[in-house]
Amino acid sequence: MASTERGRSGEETLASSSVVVAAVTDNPLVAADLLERLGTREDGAAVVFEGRVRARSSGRVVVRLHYEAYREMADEVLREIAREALALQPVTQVAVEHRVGTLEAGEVSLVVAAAAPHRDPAMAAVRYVIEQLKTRLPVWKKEEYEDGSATWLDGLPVEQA
Amino acid sequence: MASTERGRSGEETLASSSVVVAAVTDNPLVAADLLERLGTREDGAAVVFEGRVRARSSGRVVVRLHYEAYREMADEVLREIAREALALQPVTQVAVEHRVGTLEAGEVSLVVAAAAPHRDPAMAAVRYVIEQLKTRLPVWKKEEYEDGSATWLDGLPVEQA
Amino acid sequence: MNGSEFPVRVLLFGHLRELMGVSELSVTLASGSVVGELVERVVRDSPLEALSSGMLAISVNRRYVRSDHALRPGDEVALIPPVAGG
Amino acid sequence: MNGSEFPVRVLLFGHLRELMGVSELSVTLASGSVVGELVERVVRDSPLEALSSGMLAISVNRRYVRSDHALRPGDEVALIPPVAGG
Repeated sequence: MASTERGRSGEETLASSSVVVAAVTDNPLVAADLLERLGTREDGAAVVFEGRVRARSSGRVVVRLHYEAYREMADEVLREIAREALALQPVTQVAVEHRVGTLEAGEVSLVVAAAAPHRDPAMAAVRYVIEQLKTRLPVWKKEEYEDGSATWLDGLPVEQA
Repeated sequence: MASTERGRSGEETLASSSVVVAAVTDNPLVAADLLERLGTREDGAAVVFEGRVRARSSGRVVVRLHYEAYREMADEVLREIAREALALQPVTQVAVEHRVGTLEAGEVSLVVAAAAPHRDPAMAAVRYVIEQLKTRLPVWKKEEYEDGSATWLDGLPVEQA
Repeated sequence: MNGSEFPVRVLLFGHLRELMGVSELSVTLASGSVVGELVERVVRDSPLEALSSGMLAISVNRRYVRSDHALRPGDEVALIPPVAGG
Repeated sequence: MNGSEFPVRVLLFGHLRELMGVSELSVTLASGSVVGELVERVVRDSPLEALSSGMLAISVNRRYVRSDHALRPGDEVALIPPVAGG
């Protein structure tokens, strides 16, 4: 986890862009905390995306989800994607956290955030991180339904390097 | 201000989409609070945008900003834009608040949020609200600089109905 | 109707408010007056005269209207300079 | 080099882990083996045989690689079924 400046209250500005956090975690995600930490005094825009467990999937009532990750690799892939977003967009900070373990419907599974001088790059960076992690983050999910049955969700085959 | 469900912890789901809040306010904006309130059990995505006062504008150091609004009309325009976003995108909730008064560099001037079953409509709704308010929200801002001088910022002429 | 007159409130904001030195005017109009005529009355011989008219939008009762919009007693009119929210 | 052998760890996740009943395998390879050969060894006569090979990605030491990637002693290999993060 890269260091971050408490830009909103501090006196200093970031000399360069940084990945605030990029990791898989067992702990509940709190986007609000991330939003508070995010941004420098040069940033006019901060965007946060929360992915949440839907109570319904393909018409069935979802009780909970189990997220499984290849953790060490997932951390590396998230860092890589976050660095790519910083390289592709004029943003100062990017953050991404993916929850693993058992989540109830309504809980937050993913938080992606970016801060930038202007809004379009901030939104584009968030979108980039989400789209990329869906194609290559080694994470899988199993839905558990009201009737006690469960199924691994179809995912996207990763295209080989 | 329309009523909202505390969807993440509650048992009920929203029967229809709603504007959670759409208003101009003198109070500091806290996007985190909005994020907590936003979303129903059917929503897989929540997006929040924060606009913040940049410490630098056209190369000058900004000490603070004064936002002035035609308040009664601004409230109505925000509600109208929020309702348009709900009509144009499959989102369940939209929220928008614009701060007025005196803001220091780093403070939040604008919060726009949306919750939806899927992420693209949520992001599109947030983008729509921002883009629209920049073209027709009756709000003006005066920048105050390090050297004590101040200037009303050039805005966008509103296209007549 | 000709000959009867009525007052309307005209609100000023931001740069316009500072140029005029007031945040509100009361203007007496002839019956049947439209927005374009009101704006001309307010702007003529005022500090606003130098402004490009294409830059000014007008609202009546908190809705944007065109210059041919007919005004009625009790209308709340506002001169809306280019907006800068966000 | 021919004739020497070495073991590699093969990690299994999600659906694959449940099908195989284990989360990790150790496979002994001939020197010079590539990823494609390892996958064939693991999949043949296993519950994974019915899976379409186009669905499986492979990582070596936490990076995605192609099937002609040469394996070395100590490599950490993982069979990556279609991913479903977010």
